[in-house]
Amino acid sequence: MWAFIQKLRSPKWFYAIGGKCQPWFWAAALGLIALGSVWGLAFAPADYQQGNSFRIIYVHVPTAFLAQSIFVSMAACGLAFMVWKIKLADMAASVMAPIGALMTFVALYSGAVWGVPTWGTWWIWDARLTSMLILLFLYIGVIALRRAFASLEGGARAASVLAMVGVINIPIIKYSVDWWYTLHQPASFTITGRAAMPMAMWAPLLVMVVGFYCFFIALTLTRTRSEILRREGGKRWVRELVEEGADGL
Amino acid sequence: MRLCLEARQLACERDDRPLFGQLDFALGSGDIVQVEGPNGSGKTTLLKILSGQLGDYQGELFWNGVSLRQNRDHFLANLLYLGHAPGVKAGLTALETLAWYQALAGDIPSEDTSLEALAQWGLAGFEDVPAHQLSAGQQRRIALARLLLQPRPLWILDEPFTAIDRNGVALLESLIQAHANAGGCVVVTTHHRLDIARLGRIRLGVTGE
Amino acid sequence: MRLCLEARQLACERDDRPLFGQLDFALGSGDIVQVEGPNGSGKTTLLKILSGQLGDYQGELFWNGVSLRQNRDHFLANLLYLGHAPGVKAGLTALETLAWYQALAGDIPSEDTSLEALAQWGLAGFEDVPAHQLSAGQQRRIALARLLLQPRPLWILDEPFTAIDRNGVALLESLIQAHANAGGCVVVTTHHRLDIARLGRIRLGVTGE
Amino acid sequence: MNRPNEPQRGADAAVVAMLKRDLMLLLRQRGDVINPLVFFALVITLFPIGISPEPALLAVVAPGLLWVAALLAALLSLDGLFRSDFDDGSLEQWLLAPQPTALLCMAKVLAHWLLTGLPLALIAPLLGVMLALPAGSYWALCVSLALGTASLSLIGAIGAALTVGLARGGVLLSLLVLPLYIPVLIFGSGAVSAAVVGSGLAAHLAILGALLAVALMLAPWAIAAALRISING
Amino acid sequence: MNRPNEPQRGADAAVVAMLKRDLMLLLRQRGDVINPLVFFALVITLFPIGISPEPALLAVVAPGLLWVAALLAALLSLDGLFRSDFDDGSLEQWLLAPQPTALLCMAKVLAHWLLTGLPLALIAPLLGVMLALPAGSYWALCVSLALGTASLSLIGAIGAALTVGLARGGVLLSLLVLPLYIPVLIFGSGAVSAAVVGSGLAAHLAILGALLAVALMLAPWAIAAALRISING
Ligand code: HEM
Ligand SMILES: Nc1ncnc2c1ncn2[C@@H]1O[C@H](COP(=O)(O)OP(=O)(O)OP(=O)(O)O)[C@@H](O)[C@H]1O
Ligand SMILES: Nc1ncnc2c1ncn2[C@@H]1O[C@H](COP(=O)(O)OP(=O)(O)OP(=O)(O)O)[C@@H](O)[C@H]1O
Ligand SMILES: [Mg+2]
Ligand SMILES: [Mg+2]
Repeated sequence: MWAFIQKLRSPKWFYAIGGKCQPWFWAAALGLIALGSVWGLAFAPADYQQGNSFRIIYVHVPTAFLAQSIFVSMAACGLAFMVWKIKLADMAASVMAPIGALMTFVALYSGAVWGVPTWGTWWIWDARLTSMLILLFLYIGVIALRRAFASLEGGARAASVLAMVGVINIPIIKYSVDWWYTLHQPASFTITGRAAMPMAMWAPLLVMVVGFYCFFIALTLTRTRSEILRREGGKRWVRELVEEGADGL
Repeated sequence: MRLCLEARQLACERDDRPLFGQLDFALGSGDIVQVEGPNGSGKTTLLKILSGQLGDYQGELFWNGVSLRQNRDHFLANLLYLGHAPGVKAGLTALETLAWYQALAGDIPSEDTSLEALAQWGLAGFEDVPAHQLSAGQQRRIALARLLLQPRPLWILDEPFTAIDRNGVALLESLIQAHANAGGCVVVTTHHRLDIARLGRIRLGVTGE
Repeated sequence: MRLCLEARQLACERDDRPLFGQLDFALGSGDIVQVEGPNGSGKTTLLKILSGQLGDYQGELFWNGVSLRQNRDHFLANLLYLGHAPGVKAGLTALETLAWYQALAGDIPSEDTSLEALAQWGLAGFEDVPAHQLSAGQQRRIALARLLLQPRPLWILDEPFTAIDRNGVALLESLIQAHANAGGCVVVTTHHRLDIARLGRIRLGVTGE
Repeated sequence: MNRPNEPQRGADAAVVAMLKRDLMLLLRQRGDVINPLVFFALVITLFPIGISPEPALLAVVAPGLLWVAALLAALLSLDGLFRSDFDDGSLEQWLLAPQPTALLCMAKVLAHWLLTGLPLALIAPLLGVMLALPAGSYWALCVSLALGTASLSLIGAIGAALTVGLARGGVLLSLLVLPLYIPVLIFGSGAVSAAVVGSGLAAHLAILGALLAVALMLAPWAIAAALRISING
Repeated sequence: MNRPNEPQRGADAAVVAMLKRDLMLLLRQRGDVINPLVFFALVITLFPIGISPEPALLAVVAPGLLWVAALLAALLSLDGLFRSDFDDGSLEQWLLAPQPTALLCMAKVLAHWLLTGLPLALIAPLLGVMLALPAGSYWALCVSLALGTASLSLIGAIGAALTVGLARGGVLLSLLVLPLYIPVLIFGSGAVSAAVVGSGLAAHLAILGALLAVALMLAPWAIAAALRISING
């Protein structure tokens, strides 16, 4: 375990390993997403109540899952950065934040679009929607805070602290929002309360979810690697790498 | 046991520009060291590192043989740092400011010694004036009065002569000298030519931009 | 017509404490005047009054024979004032700051002359760095570069040597001298001993509290 | 250099330079532009959470909530308008420039409005949707906010100028400025409510325009005077 | 002076001195204490103007409005919590004091709450009367605000510490802190609504207490860490 953490300290090691893994994740992501989309959009049966609009689920649910997972991984990276001073963790966190914000936004947007045919409105103050909106604000806060610092190091630490504080609050927010919703209004329509989906609808969804996770990992790997090059631009191994690349061409 | 602040292979860069590198020195009882260098050569940066405020440096710092990162509390109990900003609250009077600093250090505030210190710095009659009604130099003198009040062996002073008139400069120089003679240790930056015997020097940015 | 800033029976008190009184002087082309006095004697206050920023004084000020209160626009077009704060925006680069100051003065900003002025002040290579990434002295050097860019006859400088290293001090002294030789007029406060020929002096606070 | 300079003309160049500088500074710290918008959105989120998520109730209070939230967002962003210039000494420099201070103040207020008030007006409809604001009033919301925030910036700048020298001006600023904001709020939210009901919109907008004209005429002088007082303190 | 000092004890004296100093500074500029209250009152006044003066409607939205307004007032007063110490260099001095930083931060937060949160809780009933809040819920309003604002001060101080070194931290602070305020808002306004209906008040207050306990445990460390980061930046 400790040896692994020590290894993580070296961006060079990660750069090499990440380079090896990344094509596999990209391939898996593109393959699964392509498969899931075709399956879900063309072959899965239409919903007996909602017709074809339910197919939004194949974007909505994976992005909604990712939106939450990414925040947790970002906070974990922040912890690793603050406790073990692993610069790499912060580089990963810094590239994850915009991805997470994007996923949150897509989940919100797809949900809102879906709301028009199903609920007849773009937005209601449902518990889950509200906590998702707050998650988006948390993401924006982390990104804005990092940008507001002039120095890289300061921004990194501040963003880590905020991510960690935020992740403690996410369960509290979720719990309190649920409580609030049940108090204020009887649940006339909820997302959770539906009967289990038929297998034919569920299987492509699973494929999509796994595909999106692969996509997230692949994108994080790629962007972290370019972040490494950007931040370590002055280091010898990077310059050697660049020269090698030039030789190779 | 002598007190000792030691730097080994200290190096720092900001925004990819190396400021200084391979600094090795050891400061002990009786040393006075002036950090010299042109504007932007990294004097303030070095002092912030030495006082444990800035963490992103390479190399190691030791306080009495133990790494500074592990020994922070011991180190801080021995340090008096005065930075570019005087640390004087606009809304407080000189006496209140000093009392607060004493309490912060864990000492029992004593009004008599504060009054004495202020008088020595030429602030007799201004003890109960809120600091925002004082001139730039008077505010800095309140901060400098701490040197007389808080017996800490290690002084780190960043341009302490700023805005101080000639009497003040002479007084501060004599205080620094006396502190070193009593076994203390002083690190100071200034563009003044110091009138002090046995002055060590750390030169920064001689090759510089 | 010579330019001329004249004070008659100038007096000022703050919080019922008289700072100075019965000041009479006239400054004209070629004069360099150092305002001297210990901390808190009213140097900054006097400079703010002379530059038309502080209105509560007794006595009269005249610019070319006309009372300053009636002649403010003419006066301001001839004045370059540098105060305790450098007037350099943390978010702007040195070049942008200077361009803004030129536009503000009604001149056409010219990048070449700005670059030259910055180079003379040792900021070559730092022209496009936001000021908050510069050291205290470098920020003040940006402000001082205005002396080379904006041809105003009357300079009022409040402790311009703060945070400036020795080369910078020598440069500034030579600039002040050259300005006076060219027919300008300089009022300056500092605790430095100025290395300048034909220096006039205004002493404040000699009788003290 | 033996002849004194005459007062320069070139006021237009100075005003343009000031506008450019402020826009540049605001855009460079992108946060300064985005933050008021996010604050607006957040405050709008607080209300359903604090009050009740029922769309029917929200629709009734929506025009007022939107206007109050926009007003607060505009107000908070005002605190920094002159403060950063004051802190680093730029303010005393541009007050000493041989240019009409009122014009320079106008340039600063314009920059502020362009990057605060206008964006607020543009995203307000989105938040209107979330508060179940009845369709058909979105246009009125935009226009009334655009006109209204211009007056708010002008009036608020007076307060910002008066408090610039004081530590913790923030809350004091609100105190000075909020009472003056009330007429704008009345006619602004009135315009949106009128659009919901479908009547009298033009009259409200006309009054907002008139308020803006008055503010444009008087505020710059007041701002300039307030700044002089502040640096004298 | 040849023997190095040992780390001092005396942390309690330092904490008391810090508390005393902050209370003194706040009370000396009396504005700092009164301003949040006036802001609270003004915002509460804006709503009837912006929304509708009908008491029936106001009574429904009153618990939410009161809580949102108190929350904003507490938030705005936070910006100055560490900023003035940062600007004049006191902050770097007390971070270098040989005392546990977290404890000193607690003292500052306590002073802030005593002169902001507590007075807000005390005058809230008065404004409740103006919003036609049903009788019988005033007690709940006071207690929930007193408990809630303590959490708000603690959480908000983290944001204030993170933004203290940044120009124009004000609006960024709101952005960071408002999402974290939402649980407190829900249970706070929930408590008042529950008191209006006459049920479940105790549960709400218990949860507010639990939130406060969590904040008390975690926030001081986060604040101290954030301050270290800010002066390093
Ligand atoms: C802006 C509006 C919406 C937002 C923010 C939103 C948010 C979410 C979130 C966060 C999840 C993941 C839940 C989890 O982690 O377990 C989710 C799942 C889901 N959403 Fe939405 N949603 C929205 C609108 C809708 C609409 C209109 C529908 C369709 C009627 C819908 C149907 C679903 C379904 C079927 C799931 C998966 C069920 C589950 O795993 O529990 N959502 N949504
Ligand atoms: N804002 C103020 N309000 C009231 N009194 C003030 C104010 N500023 C300064 N004073 C008083 O005026 C006196 C002169 O202050 P001034 O700043 O002019 O001194 P100075 O000669 O420039 O000193 P230094 O050398 O320290 O810069 C001081 O003794 C101070 O007490
Ligand atoms: N916050 C910062 N971010 C990035 N770079 C900085 C920062 N502060 C200073 N620097 C850079 O570090 C260098 C050294 O700055 P420092 O303040 O240590 O200089 P100094 O020797 O104290 O100069 P002075 O004599 O002007 O006070 C400067 O060249 C500056 O460009
Ligand atoms: Mg320095
Ligand atoms: Mg002075």
